[in-house]
Amino acid sequence: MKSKLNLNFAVVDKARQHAREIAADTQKFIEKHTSVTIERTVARLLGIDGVDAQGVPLPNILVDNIRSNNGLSLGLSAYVGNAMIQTGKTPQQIAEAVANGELDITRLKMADMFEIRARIEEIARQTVERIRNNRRQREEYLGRYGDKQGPYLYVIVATGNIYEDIIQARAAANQGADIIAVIRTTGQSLLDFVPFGATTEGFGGTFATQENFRLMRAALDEVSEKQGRYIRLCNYCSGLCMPEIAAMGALERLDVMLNDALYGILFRDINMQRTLVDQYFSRIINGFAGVIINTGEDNYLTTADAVEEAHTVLASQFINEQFALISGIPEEQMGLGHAFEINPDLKNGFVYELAQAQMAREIFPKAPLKYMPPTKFKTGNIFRGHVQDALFNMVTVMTNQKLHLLGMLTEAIHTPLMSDRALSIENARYIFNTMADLGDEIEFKKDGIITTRANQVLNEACNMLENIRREGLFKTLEQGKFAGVKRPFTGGKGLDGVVEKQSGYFNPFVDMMLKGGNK
Amino acid sequence: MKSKLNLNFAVVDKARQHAREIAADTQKFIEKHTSVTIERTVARLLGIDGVDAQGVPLPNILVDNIRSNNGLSLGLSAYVGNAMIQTGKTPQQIAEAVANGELDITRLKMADMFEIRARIEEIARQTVERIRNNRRQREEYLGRYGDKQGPYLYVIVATGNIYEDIIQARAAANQGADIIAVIRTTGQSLLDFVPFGATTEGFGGTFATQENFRLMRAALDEVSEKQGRYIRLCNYCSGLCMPEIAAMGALERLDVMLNDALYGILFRDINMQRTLVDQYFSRIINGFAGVIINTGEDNYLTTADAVEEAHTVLASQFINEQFALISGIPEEQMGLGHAFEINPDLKNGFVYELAQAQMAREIFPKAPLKYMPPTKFKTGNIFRGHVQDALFNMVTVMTNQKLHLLGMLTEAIHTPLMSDRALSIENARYIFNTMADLGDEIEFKKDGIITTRANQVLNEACNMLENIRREGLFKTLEQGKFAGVKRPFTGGKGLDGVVEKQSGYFNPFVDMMLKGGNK
Amino acid sequence: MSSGLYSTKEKNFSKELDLTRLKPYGDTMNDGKVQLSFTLPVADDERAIEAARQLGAKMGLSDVQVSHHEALDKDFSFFVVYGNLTHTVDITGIKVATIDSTVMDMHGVDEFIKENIGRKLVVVGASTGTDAHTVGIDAIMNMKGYAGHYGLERYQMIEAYNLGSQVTNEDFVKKAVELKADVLLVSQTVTQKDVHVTNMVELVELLEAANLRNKVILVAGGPRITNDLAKELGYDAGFGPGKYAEHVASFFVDEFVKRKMK
Amino acid sequence: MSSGLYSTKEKNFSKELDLTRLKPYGDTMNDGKVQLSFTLPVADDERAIEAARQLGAKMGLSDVQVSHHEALDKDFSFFVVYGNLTHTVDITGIKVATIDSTVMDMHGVDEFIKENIGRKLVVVGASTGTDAHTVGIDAIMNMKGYAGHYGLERYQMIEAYNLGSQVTNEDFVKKAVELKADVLLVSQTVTQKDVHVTNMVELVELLEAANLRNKVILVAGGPRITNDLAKELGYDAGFGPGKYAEHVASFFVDEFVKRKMK
Ligand code: B12
Ligand code: B12
Ligand SMILES: Cc1ncc(COP(=O)(O)O)c(C=O)c1O
Ligand SMILES: Cc1ncc(COP(=O)(O)O)c(C=O)c1O
Repeated sequence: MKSKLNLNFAVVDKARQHAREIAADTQKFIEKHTSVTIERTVARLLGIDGVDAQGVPLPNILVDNIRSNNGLSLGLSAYVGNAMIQTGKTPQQIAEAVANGELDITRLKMADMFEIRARIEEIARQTVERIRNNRRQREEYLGRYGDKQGPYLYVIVATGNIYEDIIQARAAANQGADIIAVIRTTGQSLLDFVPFGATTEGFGGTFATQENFRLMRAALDEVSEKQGRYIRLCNYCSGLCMPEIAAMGALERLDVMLNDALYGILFRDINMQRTLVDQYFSRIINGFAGVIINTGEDNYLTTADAVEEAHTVLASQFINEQFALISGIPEEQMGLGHAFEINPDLKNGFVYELAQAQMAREIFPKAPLKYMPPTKFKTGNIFRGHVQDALFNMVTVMTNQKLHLLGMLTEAIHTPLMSDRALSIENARYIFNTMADLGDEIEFKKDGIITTRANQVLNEACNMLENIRREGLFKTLEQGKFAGVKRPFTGGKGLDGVVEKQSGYFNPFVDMMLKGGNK
Repeated sequence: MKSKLNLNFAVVDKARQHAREIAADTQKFIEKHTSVTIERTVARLLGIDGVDAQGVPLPNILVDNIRSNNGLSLGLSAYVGNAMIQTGKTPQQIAEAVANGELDITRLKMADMFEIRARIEEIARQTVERIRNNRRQREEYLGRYGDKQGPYLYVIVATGNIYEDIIQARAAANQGADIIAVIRTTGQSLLDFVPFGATTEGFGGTFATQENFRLMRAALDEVSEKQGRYIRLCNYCSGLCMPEIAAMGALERLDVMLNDALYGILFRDINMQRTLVDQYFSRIINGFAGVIINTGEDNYLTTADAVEEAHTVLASQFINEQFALISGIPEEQMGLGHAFEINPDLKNGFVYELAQAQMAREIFPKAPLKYMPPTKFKTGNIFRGHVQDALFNMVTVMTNQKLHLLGMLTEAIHTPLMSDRALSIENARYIFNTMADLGDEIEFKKDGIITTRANQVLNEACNMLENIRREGLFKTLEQGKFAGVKRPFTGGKGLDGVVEKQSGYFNPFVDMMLKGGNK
Repeated sequence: MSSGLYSTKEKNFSKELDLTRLKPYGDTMNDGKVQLSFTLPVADDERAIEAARQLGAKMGLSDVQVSHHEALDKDFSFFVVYGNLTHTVDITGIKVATIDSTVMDMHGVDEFIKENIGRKLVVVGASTGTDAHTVGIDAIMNMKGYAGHYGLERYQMIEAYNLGSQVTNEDFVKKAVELKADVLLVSQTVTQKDVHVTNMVELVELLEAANLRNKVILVAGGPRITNDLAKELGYDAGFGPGKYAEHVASFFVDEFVKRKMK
Repeated sequence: MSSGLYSTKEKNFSKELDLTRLKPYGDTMNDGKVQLSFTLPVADDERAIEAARQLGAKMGLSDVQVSHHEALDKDFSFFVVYGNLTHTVDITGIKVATIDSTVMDMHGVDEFIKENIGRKLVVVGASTGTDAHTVGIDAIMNMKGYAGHYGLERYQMIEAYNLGSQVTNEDFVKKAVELKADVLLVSQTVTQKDVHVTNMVELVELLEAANLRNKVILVAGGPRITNDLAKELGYDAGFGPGKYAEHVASFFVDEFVKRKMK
């Protein structure tokens, strides 16, 4: 695709190079560490699930047991593998035993490490195979029905009740939605455990639990088959349980997952060390499972100004791209985020958004960009809100965004009602059809507002990345360069869950998935 | 302005030439005739106004008196001028005398024609001067406040009650409307008289009376002065009283008037001979008064298909342009009509409308084009309707239409409520501002859908005009080439009001206005 | 839920649908969610907002939320309001007076006429009074019809006369007599200030005066015409949006036979 | 009005505005015009349309017109309805409990504190519970403020501590004690399933338990917070959209003096 903006691709390459170095530098730190949720993820992938009498998830019990005996730096695999050898129990039975206090796996004599690895890898391979099959099944569906050309209509359901969510999701799918995202209850990203079972009480969203994933997946598969069109399922793995939820998503064949450490740091005040360490393993899982990740740059513009801070979005996208590559995520699975958060009173606001969106499209040509709708400047005036969304829909059809998250006319009022969603789907379908080829039809004037704006934002982003490369990512976050939010290196939630690995630490899934991905 | 569509201007010239011949040919017929409303107009311009005990307008009484004695072919001026000489009365007194049966002006002995003319022209000059002053006052206002750049926001009020209309008009003006059109009650265009006084009972509109004009003009002048911005007033003179209402508009300083014989023929079943004869004098008056006329091509697409019949709109615009020129209307006063009446379900519908609007803009560069909103494809779904209007607003800002008639989200439901109008004004202002320079920024792809479509419509229009030139305008109307409506030469309403002029006929205003215009 | 504690709130499952107490649905069964918008002829201030809230409450809304308020002019303010409706409706009790003739297609109608009437029916239609809207009546009568539904002119066994628009009731009756109409079709589009009601009633009076009313089948239609309204005004039936030639034809041939007309 | 006759209908001028019987306004005083939209959890058919009409009637609308109906799913249908409201409201009777301190600007507040309190006031604010929305509390507290209104951090005579978001009520109270807060500012944005109510009440209970409630001025704010709601939940005041630092500051300095706090 030839550039409509005649962007300076030399600058693009330079920016990308900066980002590569930033990620590589941070990666050194990441690889030295593990965390409670990473180890709980390993437990889950080894087949450990369920809760005890007090409703505490077994993965937590097991990890707490190891941790309280300072064993976590060796990794859960070592202890579980060893316990299997010593007790002949399955991982699940081991976890249950620990739960009723019958067993303390850190007190068992240690078998030969080579043997332990063998035992663990044997089970690990089964899980990896199960995930590969989920991936195959998705490909099989897409093969049978074909995949949608043009933007995916992405809507959220947020009733707090999974059964109500299913009713809403089914209606949305029947109206033409392509992706259903079940957003999470407000508190969840700060929980250092994953709730269990079907849930019906959330606020502004529904708990992400494996059972809820399963229920929704089944409902959507049913609709998909009725309609002969694969409906994708999305959930969120940012927060204190990034890899655990990524694993649940992989096991229940989710297709899209929001996954961004930077988002957690900036908008949930999660400790930066913790969540960057977690992000690495979570992305390895997403990548292997064929899940499209969504990053959260769009959120920056809900607190920062869309015109002045536009370059921070692009800079962050470059960084997220590199972190994704390191985790084995191909460009085709990178739903890098940006948003139409422009002040409706700004002269030529639409023109700037158009420039911005076309720029992102040209800089990340293969990425299924996630484009977020107007939210911050929505008001209680639902009629104007519906027009704001129409403009947003226009930009997508004119610039070929891919994950098109539908705006709601009631954005400033409540989480979407069934009718709100239906009206936005209708809005988007109308615009996409009546303007189908508009993008192809038009060219941008040389040295006009659009081309100038795009190149300016690119240059600012490149400069910002250069600074970050010099200062390091952690420092940058401490200085509040993104979203105008400052976060201390040791502040925020979850730092106590980070553990330095000792020699001998192993996690069987990292290699298997990094190697086995994208085959 | 260089053509964005690279239109073939050779074809444009050819089409214009055909239209010129069509108009000239019809004009021969027109100049041989006068009509009851033309003569009543002369009466009004000579200062005759008011109604008798039964509420019959004096101009009608006078004209009926002359006509019943077969005197109309000589023109009312001759008889009134003569009566002034014989009775020493003023025209008003003469009319009153005729009304109480004291006088029959056709029975008076005839004075010398030269003297009669002199008497009449003396009064005529006073009226002409009054109209010129209205024109000067408009220019004075515009000089003081400056005129608006870009599209005029044009809204209608239609409560049926002039006092309620004023409340609505004031609110609209305060919200940013530039032109207020008071639409007429459904029946009026078929009345062969003009109602008198302030009225409060209309259906789907309010009666056009001189008093209603005066009341609304005063209200708008008040707002104009408060806001330091000249608010234009619009009304309708199509129908059986074209020149009379044009005269009222001239006397009360209306700024815009709908004026189109073809509209009357096709959509009101008014006889074609009658209304084309009337149109000539009405346009002379509009032209002299500095009134922008609006033509009714937009209506064609409410009964005919916007894609297949697009060229009929253009063909009709060419014809209206020529009729306007003959009547001394400069291009700057030609509000040629077209409309965004595209099926929302049509793929690339917006793209076609964009092509069409840009084409009209380039073919009539100086004309303040009247662009009508979606109406036919509006439904009870007010939310979608609001988006349809947003798209319409975009076309205007992208192609610089001038008289931008705002669409209403409730178009399919009721005549506009105050809030409906406010929402559309907000919609338009939002789009115009957020896309202010979008039109400048984009160019159209060579040989794309847009450029191809524009040239195709132009060619079809040119061919149609060639046929009309061959067959004559009257025949074409009989064949139902416009809006799919067939009208017989002698059918429809008002033919009995047409009279062939005899030698000696005179109407002092034609020359005075044709000469005195645009100075 | 504050961070750290290992539990989720106790579950209470979504309420059941009850057709005898049907309520609007927002995102949870029986939440009663409704959206309102309206203008109040007072200045946009705190009192106006409270007045808007109180009106919502009077309409039976709980948790009335004034989401948006905006001045339309010095003394007019516009509101967008959300609330939860407390009223319910028993939908099981609703019988809609849908016209009880089964709908036949063009061919079916022609056959029916041949078999049960044995002669062509004369149908005269118009958009009457000052109404200039013809698209509706044309949709029903013209050869080409509308939205893929042929018009009556195409029916073999129907002699259709479309008089067009702006036909005064007087002229309409005159024509009806002249053409010996079996069926009269009236289209009304403009309804502002109930002009259509006045006009439709006037026609019935004229027909009765000329005692023709029971000699013809009188049918009305238009965007705001319901069967109930038409009957109330003394017509045999009324047809609104989404109704085409076959609907009205099926009705009047059936009615013709029922009434034992000749 | 049929062509030819020389008259216009008799006049009746527009109705008078009556503030004791205020009604919505469409295009004529007292026409009562209201727009509604809602979903019914039943299939989109004639009966559903009638049910929608009846609900409109129950809400007090006359001439209920179902302008639009559309299926959202097999068993859900959406409606747009217009009607004329018969209910009225007496706006002359409405007293809004607007916070009765006159609003001073930043400078005025500082002066007021110097003169009447003579020491800096300690103000601690947060977006509490699981709420992660900070823009609101930042608008009130941060140096730069919002929409051109400086935040409390810029006030000379105020010592402002913004704890950010997701602050549990426990931590919030702990901090308040530690910092010897005179004023507590609570921001709540997420209101779904009334989570804000539960959360706001919990804080009051904790403060009472620690018997601090009457030692501090407790103020809430957020997009859905009204002064009435806040008071109902045991707060001293509540501030919603369009309220800025000077509003809340004017309130609490005034309240501080009124309450004779030291
Ligand atoms: C097209 C149109 C026009 C065209 C009409 C061209 C023509 N030759 O018909 C023009 C531009 C001339 C026009 C003019 C005016 N119009 Co007009 N117009 C419309 C418009 C955009 C579409 C109407 C239409 O064609 N619908 C399509 C047809 C197929 O639908 P339908 O009529 O409902 O018919 C269907 C059914 O109802 C049924 N049906 C209809 N008739 C009958 C009869 C029988 C016997 C049966 C069985 C069935 C049946 O069958 C049809 C197929 O299902 C509407 C707005 C809208 N989107 O609805 C405004 C609208 C109807 N017009 C309106 C008005 C006020 C006017 C004017 C009076 C405005 C003015 N003052 O200038 C003028 C004057 C008209 C007059 N004197 O009556 C208003 C009416 C408001 C009201 N409820 O009172 C509307 C709603 C616009 C508005 N919001 O203001 N109009
Ligand atoms: C920005 C935003 C976000 C940002 C927040 C970034 C940040 N650091 O704050 C991000 C993207 C992170 C976000 C996340 C979510 N959000 Co959010 N978000 C919004 C949005 C778009 C704007 C809110 C805003 O900033 N308003 C601007 C400020 C200045 O206005 P304000 O808060 O009303 O404050 C003013 C007054 O109220 C007052 N005020 C406010 N607080 C106080 C306190 C005191 C003491 C005083 C005196 C005055 C006062 O002063 C301010 C100036 O006048 C709204 C939609 C909208 N357009 O309103 C949704 C919205 C608030 N979010 C919503 C939801 C559900 C969420 C999520 C829970 C969704 C999810 N599950 O992922 C998450 C999680 C958040 C959480 N855990 O709480 C819903 C809430 C629905 C409801 N009523 O319950 C909304 C309405 C969107 C929607 N329709 O779904 N969100
Ligand atoms: C990357 C990312 N993760 C997660 C979320 C959802 O927030 P929470 O983590 O509170 O569920 C968002 C918000 O839109 C996001 O952009
Ligand atoms: C040119 C023209 N004249 C007049 C009218 C108004 O109709 P009526 O003549 O019935 O007032 C229109 C309708 O929009 C029009 O386009």
